[in-house]
Amino acid sequence: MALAGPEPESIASQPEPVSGPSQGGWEPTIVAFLCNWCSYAGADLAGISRIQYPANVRIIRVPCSGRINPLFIIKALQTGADGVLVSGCHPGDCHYISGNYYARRRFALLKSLLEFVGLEPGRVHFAWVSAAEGEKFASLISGVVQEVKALGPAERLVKVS
Amino acid sequence: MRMETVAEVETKLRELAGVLLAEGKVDVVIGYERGTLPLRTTPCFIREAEAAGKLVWDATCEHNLARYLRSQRGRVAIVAKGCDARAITVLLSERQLARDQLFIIGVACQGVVDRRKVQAYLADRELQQATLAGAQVVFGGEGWQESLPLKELLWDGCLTCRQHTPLLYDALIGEPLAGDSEGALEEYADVAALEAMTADERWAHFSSELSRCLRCYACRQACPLCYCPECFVDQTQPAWCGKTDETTDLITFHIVRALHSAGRCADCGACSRACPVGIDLRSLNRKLIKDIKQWYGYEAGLDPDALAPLATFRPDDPQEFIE
Amino acid sequence: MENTRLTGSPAGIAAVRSEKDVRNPYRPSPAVIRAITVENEARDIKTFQLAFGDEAARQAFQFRCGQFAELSLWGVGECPIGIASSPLEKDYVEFTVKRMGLVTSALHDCEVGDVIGVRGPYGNGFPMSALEGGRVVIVAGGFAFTTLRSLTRYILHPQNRDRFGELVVVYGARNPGELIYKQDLQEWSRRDDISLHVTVDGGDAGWTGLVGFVPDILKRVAPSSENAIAVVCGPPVMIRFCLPVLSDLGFTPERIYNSLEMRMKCGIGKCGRCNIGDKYVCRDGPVFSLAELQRLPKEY
Amino acid sequence: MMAGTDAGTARLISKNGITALLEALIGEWEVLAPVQLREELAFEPITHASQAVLDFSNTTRPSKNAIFPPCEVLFRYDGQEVHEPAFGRERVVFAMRPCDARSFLLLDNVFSGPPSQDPYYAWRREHTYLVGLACNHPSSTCFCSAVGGGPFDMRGLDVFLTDLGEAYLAEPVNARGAAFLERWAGADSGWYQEADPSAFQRKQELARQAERKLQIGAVLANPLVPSQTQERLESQYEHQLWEALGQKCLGCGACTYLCPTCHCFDILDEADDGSGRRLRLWDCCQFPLFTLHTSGHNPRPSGKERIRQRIMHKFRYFVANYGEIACVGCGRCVRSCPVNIDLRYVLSDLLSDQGQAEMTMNTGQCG
Repeated sequence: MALAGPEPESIASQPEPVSGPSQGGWEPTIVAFLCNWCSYAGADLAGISRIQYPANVRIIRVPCSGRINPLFIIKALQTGADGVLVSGCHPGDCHYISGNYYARRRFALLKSLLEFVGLEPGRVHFAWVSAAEGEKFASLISGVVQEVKALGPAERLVKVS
Repeated sequence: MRMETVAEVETKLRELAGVLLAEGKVDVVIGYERGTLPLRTTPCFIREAEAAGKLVWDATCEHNLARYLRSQRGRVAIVAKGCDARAITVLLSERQLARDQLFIIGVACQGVVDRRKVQAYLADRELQQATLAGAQVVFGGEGWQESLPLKELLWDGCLTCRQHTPLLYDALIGEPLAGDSEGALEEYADVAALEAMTADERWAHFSSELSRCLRCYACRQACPLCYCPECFVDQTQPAWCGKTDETTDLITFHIVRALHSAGRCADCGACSRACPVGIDLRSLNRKLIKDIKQWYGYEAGLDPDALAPLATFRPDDPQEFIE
Repeated sequence: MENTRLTGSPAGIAAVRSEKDVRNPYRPSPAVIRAITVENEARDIKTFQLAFGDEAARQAFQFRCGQFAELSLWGVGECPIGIASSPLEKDYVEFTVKRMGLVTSALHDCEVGDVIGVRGPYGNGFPMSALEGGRVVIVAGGFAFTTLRSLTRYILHPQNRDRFGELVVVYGARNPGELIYKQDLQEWSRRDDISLHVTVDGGDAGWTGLVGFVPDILKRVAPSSENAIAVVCGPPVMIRFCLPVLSDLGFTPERIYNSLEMRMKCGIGKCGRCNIGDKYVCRDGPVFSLAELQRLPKEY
Repeated sequence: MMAGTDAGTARLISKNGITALLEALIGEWEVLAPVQLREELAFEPITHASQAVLDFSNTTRPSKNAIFPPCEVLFRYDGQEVHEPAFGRERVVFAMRPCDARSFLLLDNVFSGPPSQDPYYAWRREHTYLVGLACNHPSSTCFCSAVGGGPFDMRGLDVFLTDLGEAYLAEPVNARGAAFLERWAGADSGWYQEADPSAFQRKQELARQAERKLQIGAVLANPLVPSQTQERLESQYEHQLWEALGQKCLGCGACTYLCPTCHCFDILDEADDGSGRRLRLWDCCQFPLFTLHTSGHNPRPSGKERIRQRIMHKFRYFVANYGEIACVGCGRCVRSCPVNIDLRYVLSDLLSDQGQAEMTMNTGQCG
């Protein structure tokens, strides 16, 4: 599955998810855009502290949640991501002061419009995870994977070429 | 006080245009002239005072002429309805136009005719001639003639319009008209109706509606706010949006087109009226307009100095959706 | 079964082929990259030497100097490139490509041994019969020397040389590093049956040759227009300044030829985008005489 | 008007006979008929006869789409393994208008002409039967008779139906049409009726009415002669009208994507990892990207050159290349232009003898 944007650097060596044919065995693929200063560090902390979380997530590191262009998220959904997570610093903690504030409005409108058009709620997730919240990051990922798994493979907005 | 007839408004418009051109105040007046089909007008660019007589004004002046402003050189006068003036305000706040090069001829507007409503009413009968007489539309074809109240054929957006009188103008033609009061018609009833549907129903609705899109980009070309030198649709490195007529590509195009007008769209309806296959494109834009008004208390094109909603923020912006 | 919504109803080409054995003009023939030569210091111009996968394709690809082909990379697209090798070099075909857009960049990332697609040859090519028997003046600029190199090599080939009169080549580039086909240039400079003038807009320390813009050098070389034809290819600004020089030397518009650049897709005169007036550059061109161009609208 | 065609015997088919015929056809072939698709009428495959709308002026999209679709797969590939799309079924485009039929004859020049034949177009053209329906009531924006066509013009069709009121007169136009009628409306079909001479008189009467209707208020009074139109336009290249139209035209593709004779296309690839497809998609000369060179130079940089190209192509360049005007007068571009640029008035301005000075009101350029 070729993704737009830079090659995802995986933190811990992540096993290749087994995309089993049957619904039970099927594992969703989640694309996560993590802001470098908080959420990526939070994910790193989860890895270092050996906190287990599902391996379905493909992490793309970005300088700030404000860097995320809605086209990235739509492109991810097009190229077969079953779920997309965007996570940045809590408001007030942004390394660039206001990146996440701008992003918050952009994501609010994007999520609202995507779900208005009919994308199942639960496909696209937004979160704030600080560098110290390794625990929260792991539970966030498990929650997202579970929710997306319940929705089944992505069909809407998927580009079949 | 007797309501000013549309014809009187038209004569005043012609006089003003003639004066502006004769006194060399502007180089061109962008307005409407009679079209070649019933109930149609066509944009016109008048450069000589004597030709000002071509200008017309009535409920068929449906185009948003602000679309032509960015390509004009020199001093320009433009005939602007309430919604057009809001689009001009957005262009000004985005530094696309020089205010001093612009003479805005505001016109009090009771709303424009929706040609699709006329077509639906006529069913398969062919409209051969039509005239607007006061609050009535008189139309006829081969061996038949009927008239209908204009209100029943108005563009939906005009039924809930609160800027019948433009907020921004250098001269106003016609008495100011009160905007429709807040309660006249629950302003976002159409959006609420779609929101009430389930995700599957909405996906089915938008898939079938947008799958008819020809990709002719009339919606993009008719919109005064769509002026990117290279549209995201035309980019190939990376190719953000496929070029086929598959539903995924069509929905992707219209989602991103709507996103790019978030906080800027004045809901003038020019995109939907330009669509040759009559797709209801406004619902995507109106959903964003409703959200932005609800969450950020902002409406586009009312205040040229206000920052666009996506160009600013408040620490207490709503964030229930964030985990 | 094909997704009918997408294609209306899918075209059964397999059937057509068997019925009328209609060769699909859109289908590229596979060709392997045998060699890649970097032509300039900026390393954004490379010559690809291709050998066709199967013999039939190689036989079918009979071309004339001045023709072009569509180079195809599955998953990326196609682009029209002039054929740089001479028609007499039978076992390979050469294309010189500058890294500019989507397909050319992908091509530049290819290595020797990769397989790409070639479709063609297309276009009318140079008017060989008109060139024969007289003086040939070749004026080239920048990297638009590809098809003219094919012509020069073809004329210099022992089998052809005596069928042509004096051969004058004026070729220039912005600086010595940008001169392409350096090997050819050296070979030709050692021959006495070609009057070669290589110039650069701006020389550098190691440069001993001519310095000056191509139009000025052309004026200085002043090839006689008597029973001569000029073929000019290069950036529009160079052509604009060369034409008056040529006409001052007595070259009439009928005897000045130009190979045009145009955006193309199909290469076979159907997709409608490469027209100048009623002429399609891919089918009726890309080589036009100045007289023809003067009769066409100025839309190129 | 000929009484019966020499291709075979005409026949009458009753109104419910047509429904029965359609039901039979649907069983084996893909039947494309005018279908109400939300806001528009378009040719779509039908699953039963009731979906077909047979009383209409014209569809929004031309029947060209059935033979030259907006998007088609040229090749699919997986690594270096390439294959062409699979086989399709026999098809019939039912109840198409004579103007759409003529567009196929014009498109044949491009797709079947030299230097090479387009196999995708050729297959569909060969495996698609064209059943036309006479235009008893041409609309006021139609001008087919001004560009060499007519509301009862049978050229380009296989079978020609005329709605006589209580039944359809079905005339085979060529051998293929005769075979089609024998097979699907044969003597034993149960909906075959003898076509008596009064049926042909009724048809001629309807034809005269339709032609008269086209003449009333026609903008282009006398039909355009291709060679004269081409020659006239050769001197109109710098006409000031282009400046005015280029300024008003939005530069969208509504007119081209609804035009039965527009044939420009783009070829591009879509791939995911090593596999993907090469597509042919419609393209539009009104878009800047159409002629944009990779170097950034654009031979047609603004709306003026592009709208001039569209009209010069159809009424001058196509005539120079193929001897015919590439317009069938269906009026779709007139009806669909968002800013009401009316081709009929543009043509009458360009071709009128007053030359450049006179400007009628439609063009917007004044003085």
